[in-house]
Amino acid sequence: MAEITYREAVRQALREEMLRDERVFLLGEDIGRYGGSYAVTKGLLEEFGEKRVRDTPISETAIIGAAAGAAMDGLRPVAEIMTINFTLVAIDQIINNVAKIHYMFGGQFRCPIVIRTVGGGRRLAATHSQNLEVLFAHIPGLKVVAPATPYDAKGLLKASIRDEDPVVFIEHALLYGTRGEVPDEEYVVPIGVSDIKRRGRDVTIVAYSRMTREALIAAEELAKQGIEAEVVDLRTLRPLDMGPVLDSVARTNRVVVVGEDWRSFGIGAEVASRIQEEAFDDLDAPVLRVNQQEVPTPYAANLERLAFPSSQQIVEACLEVLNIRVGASVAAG
Amino acid sequence: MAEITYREAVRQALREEMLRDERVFLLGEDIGRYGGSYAVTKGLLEEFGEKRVRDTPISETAIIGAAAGAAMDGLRPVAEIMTINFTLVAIDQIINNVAKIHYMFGGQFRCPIVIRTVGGGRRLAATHSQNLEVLFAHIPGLKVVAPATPYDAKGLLKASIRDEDPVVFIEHALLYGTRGEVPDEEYVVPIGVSDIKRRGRDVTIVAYSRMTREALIAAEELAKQGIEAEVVDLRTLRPLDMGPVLDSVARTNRVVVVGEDWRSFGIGAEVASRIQEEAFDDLDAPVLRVNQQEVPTPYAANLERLAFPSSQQIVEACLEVLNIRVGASVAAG
Amino acid sequence: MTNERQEAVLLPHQKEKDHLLHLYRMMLLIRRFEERAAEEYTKGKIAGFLHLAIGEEPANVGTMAALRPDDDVFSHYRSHGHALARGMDPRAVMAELFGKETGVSRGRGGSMHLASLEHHFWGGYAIVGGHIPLAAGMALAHEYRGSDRVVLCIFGDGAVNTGAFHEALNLAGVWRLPIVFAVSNNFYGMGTAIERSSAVTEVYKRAAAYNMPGKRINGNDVLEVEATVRELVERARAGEGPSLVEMVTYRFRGHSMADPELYRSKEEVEQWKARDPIVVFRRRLEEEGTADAAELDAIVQEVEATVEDAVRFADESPEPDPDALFDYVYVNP
Amino acid sequence: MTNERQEAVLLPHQKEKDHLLHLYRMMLLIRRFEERAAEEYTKGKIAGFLHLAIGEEPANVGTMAALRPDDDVFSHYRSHGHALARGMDPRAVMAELFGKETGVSRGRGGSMHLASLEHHFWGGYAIVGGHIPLAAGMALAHEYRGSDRVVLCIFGDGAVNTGAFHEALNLAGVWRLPIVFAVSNNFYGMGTAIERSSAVTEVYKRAAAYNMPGKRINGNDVLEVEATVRELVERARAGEGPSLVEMVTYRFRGHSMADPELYRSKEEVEQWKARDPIVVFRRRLEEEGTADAAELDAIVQEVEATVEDAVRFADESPEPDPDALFDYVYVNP
Ligand SMILES: Cc1ncc(C[n+]2csc(CCOP(=O)(O)OP(=O)(O)O)c2C)c(N)n1
Ligand SMILES: Cc1ncc(C[n+]2csc(CCOP(=O)(O)OP(=O)(O)O)c2C)c(N)n1
Ligand SMILES: [Mg+2]
Ligand SMILES: [Mg+2]
Repeated sequence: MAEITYREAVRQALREEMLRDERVFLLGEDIGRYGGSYAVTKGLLEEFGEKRVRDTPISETAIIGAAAGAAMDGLRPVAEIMTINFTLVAIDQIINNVAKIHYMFGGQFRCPIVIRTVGGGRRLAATHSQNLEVLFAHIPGLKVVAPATPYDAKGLLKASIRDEDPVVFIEHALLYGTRGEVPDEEYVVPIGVSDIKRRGRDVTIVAYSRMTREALIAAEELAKQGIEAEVVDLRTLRPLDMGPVLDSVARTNRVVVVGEDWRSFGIGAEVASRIQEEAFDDLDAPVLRVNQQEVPTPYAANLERLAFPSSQQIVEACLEVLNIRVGASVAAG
Repeated sequence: MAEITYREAVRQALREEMLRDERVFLLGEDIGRYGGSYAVTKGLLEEFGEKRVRDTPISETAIIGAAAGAAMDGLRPVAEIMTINFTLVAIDQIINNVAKIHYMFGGQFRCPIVIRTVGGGRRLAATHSQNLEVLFAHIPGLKVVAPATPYDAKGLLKASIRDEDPVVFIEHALLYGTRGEVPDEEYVVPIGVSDIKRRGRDVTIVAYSRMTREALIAAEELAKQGIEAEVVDLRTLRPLDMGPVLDSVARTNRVVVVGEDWRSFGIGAEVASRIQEEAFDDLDAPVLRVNQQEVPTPYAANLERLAFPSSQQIVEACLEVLNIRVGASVAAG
Repeated sequence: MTNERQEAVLLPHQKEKDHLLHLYRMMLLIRRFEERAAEEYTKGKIAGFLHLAIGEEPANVGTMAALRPDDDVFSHYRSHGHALARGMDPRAVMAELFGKETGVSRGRGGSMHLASLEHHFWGGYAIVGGHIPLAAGMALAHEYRGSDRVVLCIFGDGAVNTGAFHEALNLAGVWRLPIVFAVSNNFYGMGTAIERSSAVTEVYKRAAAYNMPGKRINGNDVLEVEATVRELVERARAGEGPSLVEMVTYRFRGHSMADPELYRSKEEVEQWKARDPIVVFRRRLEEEGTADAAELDAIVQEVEATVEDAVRFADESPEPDPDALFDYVYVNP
Repeated sequence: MTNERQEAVLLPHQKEKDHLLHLYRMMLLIRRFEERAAEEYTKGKIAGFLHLAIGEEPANVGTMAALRPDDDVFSHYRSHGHALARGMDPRAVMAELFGKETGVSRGRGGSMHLASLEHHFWGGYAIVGGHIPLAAGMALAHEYRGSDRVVLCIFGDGAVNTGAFHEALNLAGVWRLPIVFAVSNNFYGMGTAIERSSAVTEVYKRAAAYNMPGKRINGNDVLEVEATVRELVERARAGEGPSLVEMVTYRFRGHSMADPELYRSKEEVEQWKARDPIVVFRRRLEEEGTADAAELDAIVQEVEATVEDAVRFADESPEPDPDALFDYVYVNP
């Protein structure tokens, strides 16, 4: 076990898979000479050379299309789209080609690419701070992964690179510097398995990516008030593994779903809907959601703080589903 | 009152607004010489000339961007994107420019464009049959409209063209030939107001666009079994008007949400979440959803039939929320 | 870099009878196949979009004749001719149009999505320009592996105005990829004449912007097409990089079965039909004494029988198994 | 159509002292403003991305000097210089960088989103290439109204490889719109050298693909920039259509404040710094006897005071009102 950053975990996964499989190569903007805009690919050009670490023009449509075409012929491209905001100029390739190539031709071809991209961000204003994961989670044919910890990031990226289906792998700008334990030996984390990050009997908090961390912070806050929150990390958004969520709800009967995306038509909407569909009788209160306010992200520090969800808001939502007026506290039970 | 087709209703709205306001013009692929791929704009080139009915290259990004730039300077462009599938090559313009231009610059500019596009389709296979409305409904800064009847199509399009905010106006390929009453005198239908299309006391069916018609057919079916379904047509997806839905649920206590889009992370997820959040105690059963199966649309006739939602599936879902085994029937009350 | 209009010289084997008759047979097969497909469409056996290339057979056949079996083809939605000329079984191609399990894409794709792994025919694609980046990506795979396979990417004059075209050609240009871009310039994108959609109406001139040779040839002369494409393909195989060839041709039929053809005059169409490339080629074969009327008529009969057999096969073939609806969405669901 | 490298001839007013000193003052203002902004960034007063144009001041100032007040400017995220040269108040520009309500975009946009309706400065845009279609659209509005306003659209060498660039230039070319595309070619897009990203490294050559004149000029000679841009702007105003000008320049600082600059040598940077265009211009003014050292030093002092005042103003200005978080999302919520 070593404690490494989320950034390092992603780099290790890339490096190990490139060493394991000649067919794996990277392409994207400034992943080579520049060293990666978030320094994730730093050193890989030096180690693997220009053939396998390919700087591209500012042409996201060509990056995704080229990765997909190479994958159809058997390679294992890992395309980096610098931030999720820029996937929008390539989303036709992702939705109309990548997600459909296997189905549309009756299973003749495969498109096993990984699209690495980055959500979140701070003080970057409206076009550079988005969390657009739901745009991909809605699409049959895609798998969508959004890890919260270095352990999951490394294990899930290795699984994604080995997967026969296309995977949109969403990292988080504010998680790169966070640290966590990662085994020294080889491991993978399977796609499509949610994970309970904290046990608790009073309320269930469902989250993913950076919000899992906020949820854990909120849980510690609640613990001080004698409330034990269970934190379920979805890890994969498509396919969505509701099992651990439903088990948890069966025990806690109260749920808060947290996302850094906009609430309306966001990831949490599907999670909440599934819970009420599949655990209707378990619920003692409506499923509440905590999300970004529905504004294009403002640059001004004070407005941005108000726009993004906080652990405090998670705490308050938990107290609300528990019917506890903020301030008051309960003997858990 | 005259009975006209949905296609004619859209054309009338365009024509009347072009006559009313010199600043209104149309641009898009094959809307002029060709006569419109769905013949919606037929005759408008002849009446208004090439200045106001502009055929464009196959450049959706330029179409949306150009419309937005013209709108910033005070014009009222109505851009046609031939089908919603092709909005994907222009979605960066829609999400990163159109939706944010007013906010990002502190309210200095406005971007009052209407993006007319078309959902649905039959036997067109994976890339030409999509219902991608949720990709737009998720975005603050956009308004999203999806009318089901000629009356609503005309009234809402006129309101959209007059609106100071950008509107994504989603028509439906299979509705163009459908007929309905439209007043002879001038009228508009306000954006953001859901509409009860059928009264009923036993179960609420929430739908929009073509699914509203299927819901009404299902309601007639149910009536034969003594079940009175209320059909609420959302008409606008953003901003979402939950009022009529919640009122209805307060009376029926049972809801089915219908969409032609994929179920996971679709429009219905938000509607179901809002219902359980805001009418938790009114619900006697979980909110159920009826949607397209989660596959890229297959071309084969039999598979495609299985993939799309039908009035029969809506009937079954209603019986399920009413806890009625299919086949059996109830005396309503 | 040569950018002039240039006549190709006949290659030795292009003087051989067998080869010449093969080209004639293929052009006839495409013509007859599409005429019958149109009939079956009006009967309702084929649905959705059906795009005929009648009049463009020499460009279809000449391009395919220039390739090695292990070279790779990416085409657009108007690709019956490319599929047949590539050697795909007319039965399986017709069955795909019928949406049957025996179709080349198992009935999932239909007319716009013909593909065959065995023939390195990577698909018809229906998003204009969307396949061009895929083709560049496969060329990248060849360069990556040191393979001497070459990719041929086919699209129309309308596609050159898409962002995908630009990004893909720049990528091919800067990475010197082994690919030939073949444009069927039939002077219209749907109903929009090239001079109304393209700032530069001679498509080959676009090549200069990507530092690759561009050539304009008579796309209605199958021998010129074969010779020029072969020269460019072998050039790419020799490591000399990408190129673009503009094949001037004309579509006799409407854009699709739905086209009212308001945008062009009967005279214009008649003038081209008067120079029907198949008739011209047959006359040439007779005049040059390559074959006599009897031999050529025999081929006509043979083709007729082949097409009738294909229609019968398609009609009698089973639809896909309804239980297979979810097959091919994912390799590993 | 001229595509050669061509020297511009000085315009009469370019020999006048006032004008020459104005240009000097503006270049100094930009230099000093950005140096101070960098300091405030390291102090944490400015956050997110900060892109400096130090070294590129002549291109910033020359382009703006060529315009009429009612002409329109669209720029990218590296636009402090354009904003200041356009006459926007340094206080309000600095306040925007600080995220204050007194900022040009009310603190909502930050450094990447400077705008001023009054100055027809339609924004800084941060999606590379994304603003080019908007600029074409505003030019379309001018043509629509018969206005003689001209649009100037500024972007970098990296932006020419985006699909948006291609679609917008083709549209401008085919519709002969009154717009000038001005490319600041500083040889790098982030860390990617132009020869590694562009098939054609002389950007002006791309113009030929859109049937418009392309010119390459010394972007570090403010007089050459002003004269050439003015010529092209007046050409557009006279109805002679769009054009593209490539301004060769160099960025002294990193791409953004985060740039480790691994991709270029210290020597290369030093060589350019040795030819600092502001120093060169000052020497020229002195040598030609336009002004003496004392006069020029007075301008240095004046600029220094202006920038200090701007920083003080920005620092003392209030943040936006928290209650205004949702303002400007919609004109009519
Ligand atoms: C991105 C996109 N926009 C629009 C369409 C609708 N469409 C289908 S074919 C076509 C015309 C294409 O013309 P061209 O490239 O010249 O090929 P041709 O049909 O003439 O063979 C259009 C506009 C589409 N399929 N995809
Ligand atoms: C679509 C998109 N892709 C990537 C980025 C990240 N990015 C920001 S600036 C930049 C480089 C742009 O270079 P250039 O156009 O030459 O302008 P310069 O920064 O040199 O002034 C990149 C890649 C972006 N903002 N948008
Ligand atoms: Mg064409
Ligand atoms: Mg640059």
